[in-house]
Amino acid sequence: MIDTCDQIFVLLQHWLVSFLPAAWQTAAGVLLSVAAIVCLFPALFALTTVFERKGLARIQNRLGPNRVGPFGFFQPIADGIKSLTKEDIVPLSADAAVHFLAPVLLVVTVFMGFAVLPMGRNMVLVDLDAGLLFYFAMGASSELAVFMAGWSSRNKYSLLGAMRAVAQMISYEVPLLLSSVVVVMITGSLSLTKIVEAQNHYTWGLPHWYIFTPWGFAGFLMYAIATTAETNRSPFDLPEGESELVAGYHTEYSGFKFALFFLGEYVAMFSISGLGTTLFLGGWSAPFSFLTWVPSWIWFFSKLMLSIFVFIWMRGTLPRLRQDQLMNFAWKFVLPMCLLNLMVAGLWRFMGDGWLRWVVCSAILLLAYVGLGLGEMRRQRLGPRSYRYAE
Amino acid sequence: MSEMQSHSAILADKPQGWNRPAAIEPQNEGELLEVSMGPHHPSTHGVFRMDVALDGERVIRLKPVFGYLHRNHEKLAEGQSYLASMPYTDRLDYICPITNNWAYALAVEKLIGQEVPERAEYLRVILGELTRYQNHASSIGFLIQEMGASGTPLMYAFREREKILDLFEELTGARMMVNYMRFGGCRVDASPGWLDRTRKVVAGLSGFADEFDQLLKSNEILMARTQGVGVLRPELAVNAGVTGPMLRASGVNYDIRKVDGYGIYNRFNFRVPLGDHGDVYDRYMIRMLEMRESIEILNQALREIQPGPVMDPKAKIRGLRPKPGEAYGRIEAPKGELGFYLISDGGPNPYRYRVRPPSLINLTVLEDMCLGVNVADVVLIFGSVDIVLGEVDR
Amino acid sequence: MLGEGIIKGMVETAKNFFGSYFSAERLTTVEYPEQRIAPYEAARVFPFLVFDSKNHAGGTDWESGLRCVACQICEKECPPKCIFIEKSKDKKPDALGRLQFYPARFDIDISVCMSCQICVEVCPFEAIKMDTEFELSTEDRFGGLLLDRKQLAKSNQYYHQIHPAEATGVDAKLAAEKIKAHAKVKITDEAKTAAIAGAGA
Amino acid sequence: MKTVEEIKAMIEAAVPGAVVEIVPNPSPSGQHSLRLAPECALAVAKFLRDDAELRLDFLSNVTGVDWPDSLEAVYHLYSVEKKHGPVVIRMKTVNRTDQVELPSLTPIWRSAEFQEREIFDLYGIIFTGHPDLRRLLMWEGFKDHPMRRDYREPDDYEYEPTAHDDVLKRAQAHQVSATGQPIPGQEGTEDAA
Repeated sequence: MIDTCDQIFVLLQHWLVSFLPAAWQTAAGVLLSVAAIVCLFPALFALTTVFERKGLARIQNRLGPNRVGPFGFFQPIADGIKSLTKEDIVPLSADAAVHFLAPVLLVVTVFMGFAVLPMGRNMVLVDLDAGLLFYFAMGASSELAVFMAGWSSRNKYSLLGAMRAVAQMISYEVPLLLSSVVVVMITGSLSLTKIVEAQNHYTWGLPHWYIFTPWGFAGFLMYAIATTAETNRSPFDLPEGESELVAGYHTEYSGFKFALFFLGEYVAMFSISGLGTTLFLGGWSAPFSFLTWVPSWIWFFSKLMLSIFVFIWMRGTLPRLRQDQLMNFAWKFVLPMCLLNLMVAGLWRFMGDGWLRWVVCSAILLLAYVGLGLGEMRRQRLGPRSYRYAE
Repeated sequence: MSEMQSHSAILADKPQGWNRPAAIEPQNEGELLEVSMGPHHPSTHGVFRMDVALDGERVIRLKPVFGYLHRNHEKLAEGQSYLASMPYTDRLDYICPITNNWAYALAVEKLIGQEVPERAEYLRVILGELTRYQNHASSIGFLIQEMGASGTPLMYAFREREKILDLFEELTGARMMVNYMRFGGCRVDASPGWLDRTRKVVAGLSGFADEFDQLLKSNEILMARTQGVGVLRPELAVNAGVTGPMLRASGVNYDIRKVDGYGIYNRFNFRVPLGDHGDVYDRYMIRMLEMRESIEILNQALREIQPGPVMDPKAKIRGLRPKPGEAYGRIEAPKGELGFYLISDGGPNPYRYRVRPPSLINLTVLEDMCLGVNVADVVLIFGSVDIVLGEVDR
Repeated sequence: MLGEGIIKGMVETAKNFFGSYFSAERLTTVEYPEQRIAPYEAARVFPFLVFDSKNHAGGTDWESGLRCVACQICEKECPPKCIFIEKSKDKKPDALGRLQFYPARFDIDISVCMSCQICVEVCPFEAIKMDTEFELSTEDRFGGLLLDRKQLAKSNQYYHQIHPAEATGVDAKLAAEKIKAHAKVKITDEAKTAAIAGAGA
Repeated sequence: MKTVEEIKAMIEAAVPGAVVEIVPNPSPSGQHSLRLAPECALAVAKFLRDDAELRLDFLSNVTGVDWPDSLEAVYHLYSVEKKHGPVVIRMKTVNRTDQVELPSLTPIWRSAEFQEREIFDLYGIIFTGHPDLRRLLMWEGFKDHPMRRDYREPDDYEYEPTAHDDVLKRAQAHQVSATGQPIPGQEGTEDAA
């Protein structure tokens, strides 16, 4: 019974496909999975927009959307209808073809990433041996879409936003990769299924997730920072920083194209959170050994939503950085930390079991964090101040 | 004070044009990117426009353009009686109408030599300091909003402002357009119940300031964004007529509440916080600290207020005809020195009615502060000036 | 330093997030059309003209009960000049029985009115007061927001309803004036009758 | 704080050839002012700012005034360092039509920059020596100076239903000349009733 629940989607797919001739079954199976992903994530996106708006509202002591449907949960339907019926404006001087292609390209590349994500036990569309590589290749091409959007709009704000976006995304691509490499080093595989399998063990009922190791924790933090930048979320939402650039690279988009950008951004957030879950949070594995009876896909999606919640929480709290600070942060803080983390991961590998490697690895990382952080703050002369008073 | 004296000494032998913005050379080849920020830009606080020339994202030239909200307030006032201008002053700086009322009432009282009863002075101080508190809170909120914090501090500030506006509404009948002060007092008296409710609100204000500090004060991103950004030197600040928290953030000890001691401010015990760097962070912190000083003043005023009349019975409301002459009255409004200059020719309408708008004059140094910075900092520096377009354009 | 400021901020927002579910202090929103707050007594929106129905047999006869005597002070003092008054040619007895002019036309353009209450302050006859009704939006920008004297006339009872304390004070003041006026009228009446009697004799 | 007479004496001692006249202010405020001859104004202003005793380093307010025979600029000076003030100085143009130049005090006090631009815009005083004398509030290409007392409002303002008397007549005339149509709802029917 537990197994059936766990594998319900896999079984369902097999059952549906079994109606077809054997020669078509593989193709049909893939199509079915694709259809599932293409339906599921936009639905999740719709749900997330409500949650985000309500969550942000609560953080800000407001009520949030509560007019459409019960508790406002039909709000995305209204929003969807609105964006579908709105006029699609293309600026006169814009490059119409590129202007049209940009949102399409964004959405396509973003969805491609899901192909290699294991969303549950045996639930992966294509179990590539180099899944991680494929994922990053796809993720990197979304930058092209953003730049196409900004360039083709022929708007100064769009152009500035696009340039910011490209600079930012390329810069953070490096720490993103480097922070993931530690996982590959330890696991010895680029296959995401194997990475999850490697974490799916328990000692005293506690899981062997990589986040619970010094290098994994540091790697996860770096990964989280890099993903926030990569998905243009606050506090790294400079490409669309509305206070200075109106709406950044999608200033000139309206109607459904704008909705596509919005969709692409959120789906990218899901997919990159899913990857983070897979790499550091044990993918679909349960947090305690006695909870392994809960279907694996539930764990995957709960972890996904939890990271989305953290994204929303950060958005509700933090102001954004400036472009040069963002770059400085990437190259002078995150990148050195990632490189150090690579060495620490190697050290961890060769020090063998025992408490010593915990102490040594944690100490190195902590010292480097404090040293780099304080050094950077001091270099930029930042810090709390005291004030004098005149009577 | 040592800093001030030194700056005055420097001032005497400054070269010609030292107080003009220094020209910036572009670092890159090719054309500059000319951007017209505003008048419908999300962070220009209304209809303000800046003609910006960018070299990459660096600001090479910045020219403010005004007048999109110009309604010739001064001309309107010259065409109607002294009393009829009072409600229009609400609409200058619509975040703090009370202080606008006060400045105008003060100028007319100077012009006609009118005395104000003590209770009215206390009420003016109470309302004025509440106004200062809510103005500073929401201006910090707007500043952080421009830094991209999705409005969270702004909503907290507005939550608190709501309580203060409720008090205003209960007393004056309107939340923002209060039209409360008259020449020689205040329009209506505050009931004991109102004072009790005010005491209750004031008791909660410092908790809110703590919350704000907790949320923002030590935030690394905020520090990185604001420290060292938009530095205003004290000698330029004084020379350019910058007033209010912005001047004090540059380290100049000049608070009209202390200097003029208008109303009954010299009865209260409060301090004037001063910044040492003159950057955006200092402006933000000075506002925070002034909010705490406002709470001090409020506590004292609410303790000491005595019953009595709120209007001088001899004061004339309608048909005021001051003797020919002129008067300049100024107060420390939350945004800076708000002054009214009135010339009377003996008629029922002022011959000349001039508003000295702190928002406009504080913007004089906008270009100086913005040249050479990143375009993202322009909105930040602009936000830290704390302006209201209703007052800039009048 | 080193991220604890960020964590502090995150804790603060989390506090507010959960606090908004439990504390009315934090969640101050009033969901307007369903929930309403009673207006404060001092609240002011747009002016209306008070009529005394008590003094007239009809009770709903707003026209003869209007306290306004078309003196046009409010028209002159109104800062945005949104009041337009036409004085009547003839005179009618007012609440005190004295013959007075009345407004043949009294228009307030509430699209121009800025709710400043100056007309109320300058009125020597307590004839114009501030309403608390604020849901006045119409589809007709020109006609719908130009209120004539029929739309503006509200009874003294209504005034008592919306501003009880203020209205009581006004009533007391008017009553005092009335007594004074009656005394005067009596004197003049006596003088008149005496004069008539004298003439008759 | 020194009286205007003392300040006048100080100026005359320090700036040779300075023409200073005291303008008494009969109102209870007692803020008497000094009228400077435009030729010497810049030198006097520099003296007022830099003099060790006066140190009027803060120019608070600049006002334009339209008198029947001339235009005037009034400057309110304070001292941030000595915390005294105001000292009011004023300058008059020769007439209101063609000789409307005054020296700009912006080189001395930067705070005059926008205020003098505003006066140039609204009154038409030309401040010679101003670094950037453009209109401030009205748009470029606008003719006339709206704060002058003889300024006549254009008729093409937004129509308001309560317009009456000559304002209504002008609005109606403008509406007819511009569109050929009378103003809706104000064709005179209501007036008749």
